[in-house]
Amino acid sequence: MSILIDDSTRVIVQGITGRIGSVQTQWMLAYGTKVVGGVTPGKGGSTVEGVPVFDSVMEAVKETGANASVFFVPAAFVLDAFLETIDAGVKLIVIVPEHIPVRDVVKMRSYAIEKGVFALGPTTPGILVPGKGKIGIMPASLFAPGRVGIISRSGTLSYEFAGILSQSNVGQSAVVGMGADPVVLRNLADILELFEKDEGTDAVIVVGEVGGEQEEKAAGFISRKMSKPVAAYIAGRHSPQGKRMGHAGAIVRGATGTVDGKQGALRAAGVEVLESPIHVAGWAKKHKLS
Amino acid sequence: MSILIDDSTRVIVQGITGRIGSVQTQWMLAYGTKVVGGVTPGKGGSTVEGVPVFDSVMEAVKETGANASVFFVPAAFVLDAFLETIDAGVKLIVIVPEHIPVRDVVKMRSYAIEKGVFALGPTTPGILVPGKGKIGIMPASLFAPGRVGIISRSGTLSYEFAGILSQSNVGQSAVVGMGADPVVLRNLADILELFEKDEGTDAVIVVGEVGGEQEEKAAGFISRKMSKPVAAYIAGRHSPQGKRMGHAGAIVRGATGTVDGKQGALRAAGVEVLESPIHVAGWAKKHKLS
Amino acid sequence: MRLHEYEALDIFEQHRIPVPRRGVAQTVHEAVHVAGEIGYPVMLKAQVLVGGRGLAGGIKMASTSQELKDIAEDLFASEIKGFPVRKILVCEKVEIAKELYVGVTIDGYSGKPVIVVCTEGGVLIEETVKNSPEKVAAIHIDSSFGYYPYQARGLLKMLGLNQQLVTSWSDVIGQLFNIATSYEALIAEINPLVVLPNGGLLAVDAVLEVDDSALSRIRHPLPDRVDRIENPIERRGREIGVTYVDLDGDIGLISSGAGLGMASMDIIGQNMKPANFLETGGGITADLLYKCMDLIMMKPGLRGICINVYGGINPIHEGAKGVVRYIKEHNMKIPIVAKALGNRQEETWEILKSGGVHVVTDPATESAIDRLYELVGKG
Amino acid sequence: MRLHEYEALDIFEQHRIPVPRRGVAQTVHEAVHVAGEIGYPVMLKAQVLVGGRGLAGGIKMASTSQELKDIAEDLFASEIKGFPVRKILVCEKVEIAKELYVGVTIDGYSGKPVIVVCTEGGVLIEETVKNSPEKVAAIHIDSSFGYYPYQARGLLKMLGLNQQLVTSWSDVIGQLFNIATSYEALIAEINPLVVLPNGGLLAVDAVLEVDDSALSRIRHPLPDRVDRIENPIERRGREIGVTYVDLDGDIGLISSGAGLGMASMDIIGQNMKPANFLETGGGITADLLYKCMDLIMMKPGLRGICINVYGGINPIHEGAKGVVRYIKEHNMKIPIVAKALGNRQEETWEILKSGGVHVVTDPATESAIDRLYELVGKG
Repeated sequence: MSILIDDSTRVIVQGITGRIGSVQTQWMLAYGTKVVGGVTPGKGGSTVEGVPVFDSVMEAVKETGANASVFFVPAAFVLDAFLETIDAGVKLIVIVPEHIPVRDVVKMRSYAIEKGVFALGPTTPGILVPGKGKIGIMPASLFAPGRVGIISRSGTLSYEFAGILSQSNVGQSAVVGMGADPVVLRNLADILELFEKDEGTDAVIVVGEVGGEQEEKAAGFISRKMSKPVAAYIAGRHSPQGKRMGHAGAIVRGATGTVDGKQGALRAAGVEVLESPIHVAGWAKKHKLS
Repeated sequence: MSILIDDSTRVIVQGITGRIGSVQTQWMLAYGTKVVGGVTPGKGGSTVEGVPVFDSVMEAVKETGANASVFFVPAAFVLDAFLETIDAGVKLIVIVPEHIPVRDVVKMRSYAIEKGVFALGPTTPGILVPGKGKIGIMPASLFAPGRVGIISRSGTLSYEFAGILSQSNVGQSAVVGMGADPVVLRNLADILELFEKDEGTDAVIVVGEVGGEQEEKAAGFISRKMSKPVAAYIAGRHSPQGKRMGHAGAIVRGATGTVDGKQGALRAAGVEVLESPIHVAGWAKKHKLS
Repeated sequence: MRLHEYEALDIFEQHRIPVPRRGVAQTVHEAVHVAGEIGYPVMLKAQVLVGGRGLAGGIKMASTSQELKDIAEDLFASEIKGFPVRKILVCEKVEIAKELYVGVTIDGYSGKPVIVVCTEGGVLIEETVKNSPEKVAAIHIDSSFGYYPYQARGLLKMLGLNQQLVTSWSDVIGQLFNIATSYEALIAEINPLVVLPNGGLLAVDAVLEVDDSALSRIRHPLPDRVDRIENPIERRGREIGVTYVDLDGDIGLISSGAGLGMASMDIIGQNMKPANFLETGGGITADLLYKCMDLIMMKPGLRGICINVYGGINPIHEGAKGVVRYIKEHNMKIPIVAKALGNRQEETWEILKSGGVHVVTDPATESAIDRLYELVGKG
Repeated sequence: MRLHEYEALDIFEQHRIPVPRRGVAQTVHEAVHVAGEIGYPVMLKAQVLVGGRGLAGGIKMASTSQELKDIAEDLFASEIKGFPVRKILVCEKVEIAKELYVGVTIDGYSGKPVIVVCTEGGVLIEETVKNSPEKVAAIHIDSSFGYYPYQARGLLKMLGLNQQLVTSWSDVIGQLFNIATSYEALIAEINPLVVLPNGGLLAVDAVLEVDDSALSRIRHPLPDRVDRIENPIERRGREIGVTYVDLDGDIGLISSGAGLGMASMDIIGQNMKPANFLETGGGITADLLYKCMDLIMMKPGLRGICINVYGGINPIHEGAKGVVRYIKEHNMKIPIVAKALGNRQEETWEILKSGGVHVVTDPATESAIDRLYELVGKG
């Protein structure tokens, strides 16, 4: 059992011929991921790491039976390629690039949800299911198979938590980066729901950070729908308060967005709040997770 | 039995305080239509012909229980008011004004169809159900109750056909103007379908004209779905051929749009084609309609 | 409103569609000057607002200045399908490896913008479409979600083109779609879109017709809509806000509604010849119909007039006052038959009769035109 | 990038939002001149890119030129929340019948543009929102179908306003939404939107923050993004493409990933004080980390440095080369601790060690920072 990635997952890499795309293809293949094709318009017919490259997503899907995609596409072209990918029938999309205009993300999110596509990012390290495969950029050495799920707004902090757990002999069922942008393609609660339903997951760690209201909204979901234990860490207590940029955001969000506000909401939902990443080892021990 | 208008139909007039809106409200009331309210932003609280005026469609619907609306709104404001009307829950909308930008109509059509709203126009005289009521501008004196349905692309030609039939003692079950614009909110086949299902209608007359492909597409519908006799007249045989404005339209439409093409398609679908409006009297007699 | 080719090419160029080097000439002298700057051979293209110009002799090549002078003189002295040639576009002559077609329009039936492409453009495009449908592809665009480049790429892929052409052509399609949107175009078209020997693309012709109903909100400079109407009566019709089409016959026609007007023309055409088609629209007033009478009387040699109107949205009793005022002020003698039915019809009839108009109360337009035929005789 | 109030007011005015008469002054002399043209009394508003300016003394009224001189001199000599005042906006003082609030932003959770209105604007807006939710209304806009005026009218109707205010306010909302869209704004806001005694509206303040990721495609002239950064190290950080935030402490921090950086700061904050926050993003090269080292060394008095990076998308072995090159070239002596895990970690460790960096291989950031604490002592 696992979430998002299983034996039927067949991945295409968009932007495969770029510097990052080709290196990451190599890492994904090395980890055992079924990378079946790549897309770079104009480079169709070539290969990268032995993987065939196509001019369009439609062709790649038709020729390879791909059902998942990961993006290493320049930010300015992501929106167009994303819509193309959805129209080609791909059902799982990981958007690694950062600096995508937020109004593009708004359109991407709306289209993906309308079409029933599960997409992560932008600015996400992707998904790693230890021992099974990874779609994205997570460095494999830090992860170990097991039964704890990790969801993180920050890419590198997801590695941090996985690394600490692995060293304590606590493996992970899956590690999911939800993306660090102000608007993401799937919200925290959507991913929690996958872990709640997953028979291979016993407990979940939420790695959040100051700003936005993902954690507050997820707290509502956790108290209503989650039966599994949840721990959370919120980064940013010592961050300088962001320069205030107007009121509209604050008015929409109400009093949310602070570390205290998030911790309070999560505690009220029965979540164990960790004050530092290293405390996750003790939490796992207490819950006899391994 | 009748289509579109029945005893439960409660109409609001948008743009009721304008010159045309107020005169037409008077005519509709005189014909027995339940005009329950009007809308003109900024004129809320006043009355026209004894009908209460509201600032917004939402208020009008809430206060009067209206479920239909007719527009006498300046062309530039029609799109906005149309969306407002749909959001307020109105399910039947008649757009009388002409000269609405076609790209506005495209948006209106898409929104109405998405929301399951039946809308007619733009540039339509509306709907008249003899003896029951009328939504729009049709001059009542030319119509008589009966069992023949009329659908017309041209407003005044619908009056012509109804007048000739009424004089021959052939009454109408309903007369529907589908609108004269290149894009209309409902196509000819949608309205044919209503008449086919209507127990009060024995036969249908389609009044078409040169240009577009409404009649050709309707011919397909008629041959597949219509059991009732259909007659058709296509205006424009002696019209000077329109100045050709590029190929894209012709390519999309193929060989359609000419009087001969339309007549041929309709004949192939079993429709009796009338060469002049006056021939409708003989057709009705032949089919023993009255 | 349809723009001239030279106007549309300027707009396409501003939107980064590659277009030929060119210049517009209003005299033979100017044409020689432009050709000198471009270099021979050049193409001379009559700027007339009518389709099928090429097959009608409106497009010629000139290899020398003498040849150019001869052709330009001929063109300026000629009419193309009835349209006088007032301007000639002088263009560079390009090497053609292949001709493509691309057009953006609104599909009336589905009610959506549509992009149409064909791998074989040129003057015989419609034949190609009929005989080789595999060379044509079209895609409808959702008007709220909008156009994205991947849609054009997918469309061209369907035609089995190589990636270089897919890329460059889809760029042109994107620009053309943007133009169509921001100019509220009914049609934006390039035919042919030429593939040059080096693989580059060039829009060798340009069609752009904007939606008259949207003119007031288009945020780009546009030529005056009325100025370009060649026929003076049609121009005057546009000025007073009615649709007027000039025809060859001698029977004047005023109708409310285009459908009724077309049906009236069809019936007149059975044994007489209509001189014109005047459609009032829904804004009849006494003043408007006075002006309509004045307008059709600009046409010399009318033998009779048919007025065919309904009182639905129009206050026909008001219109009748304008007609009668015109008749009396101008002491008109030619027979006028009117069929005017609907709201306030009796009042209307009385007014018309007071001006000597022959009023027909039968609902069939045939009755009115039969009456007119009796009055004007067989001509 | 947030625009200055005076820049945003110019943009609002171009989009037909009513704004006060005003002028920008860089000197006391200019302020006197502008006020003379406007007429006293005037408002003086410090142009600093920070919120809560009013409560911090950045907005003053002047009734005479002498009073204006005194205030302007004070303002130009002051800092508002740490920001020096380089420009003052001099505005007409208007009569206020009522203060409203309107803002357009992107709601992060629903992922949609949202319009927020409040019938009580002003500096205490957030208190109002908390205590009187009935005065606030918001509407989410479908990004593909777009905004239409009826949506604003419906929103304002919900607040029980009279039709005159509904009409004029919804016009302003429409313009503000258009600005937000065409400037790719994260926030576009008017607070207060003043109702004048005659019922007219006036945007007395203007907030506009554009999406940095969209700057290259915004089709309007915009000020330079880097120029306006006051802190020279932060400005340099922007130039080399990293996020740098200057802080008060003495421990340098380079991290890859904002979350990891914040967590590192939190851990450093337990017993030391961070001097800065430098987040490399996903584009690490040897050259970039060389520049990052140079950047944090611009900060005087650093006692130690923590480098905390992961090799996921970043080639950390390349980064390590840049760090070591910087150390050697500058003969650095202060302790540097690095935690560098992930792809090619062993190679990275070797390189870092060759430069004298203390490499921590434990996965917990605590271990690295504990080590740094041992090395730098309690300060």
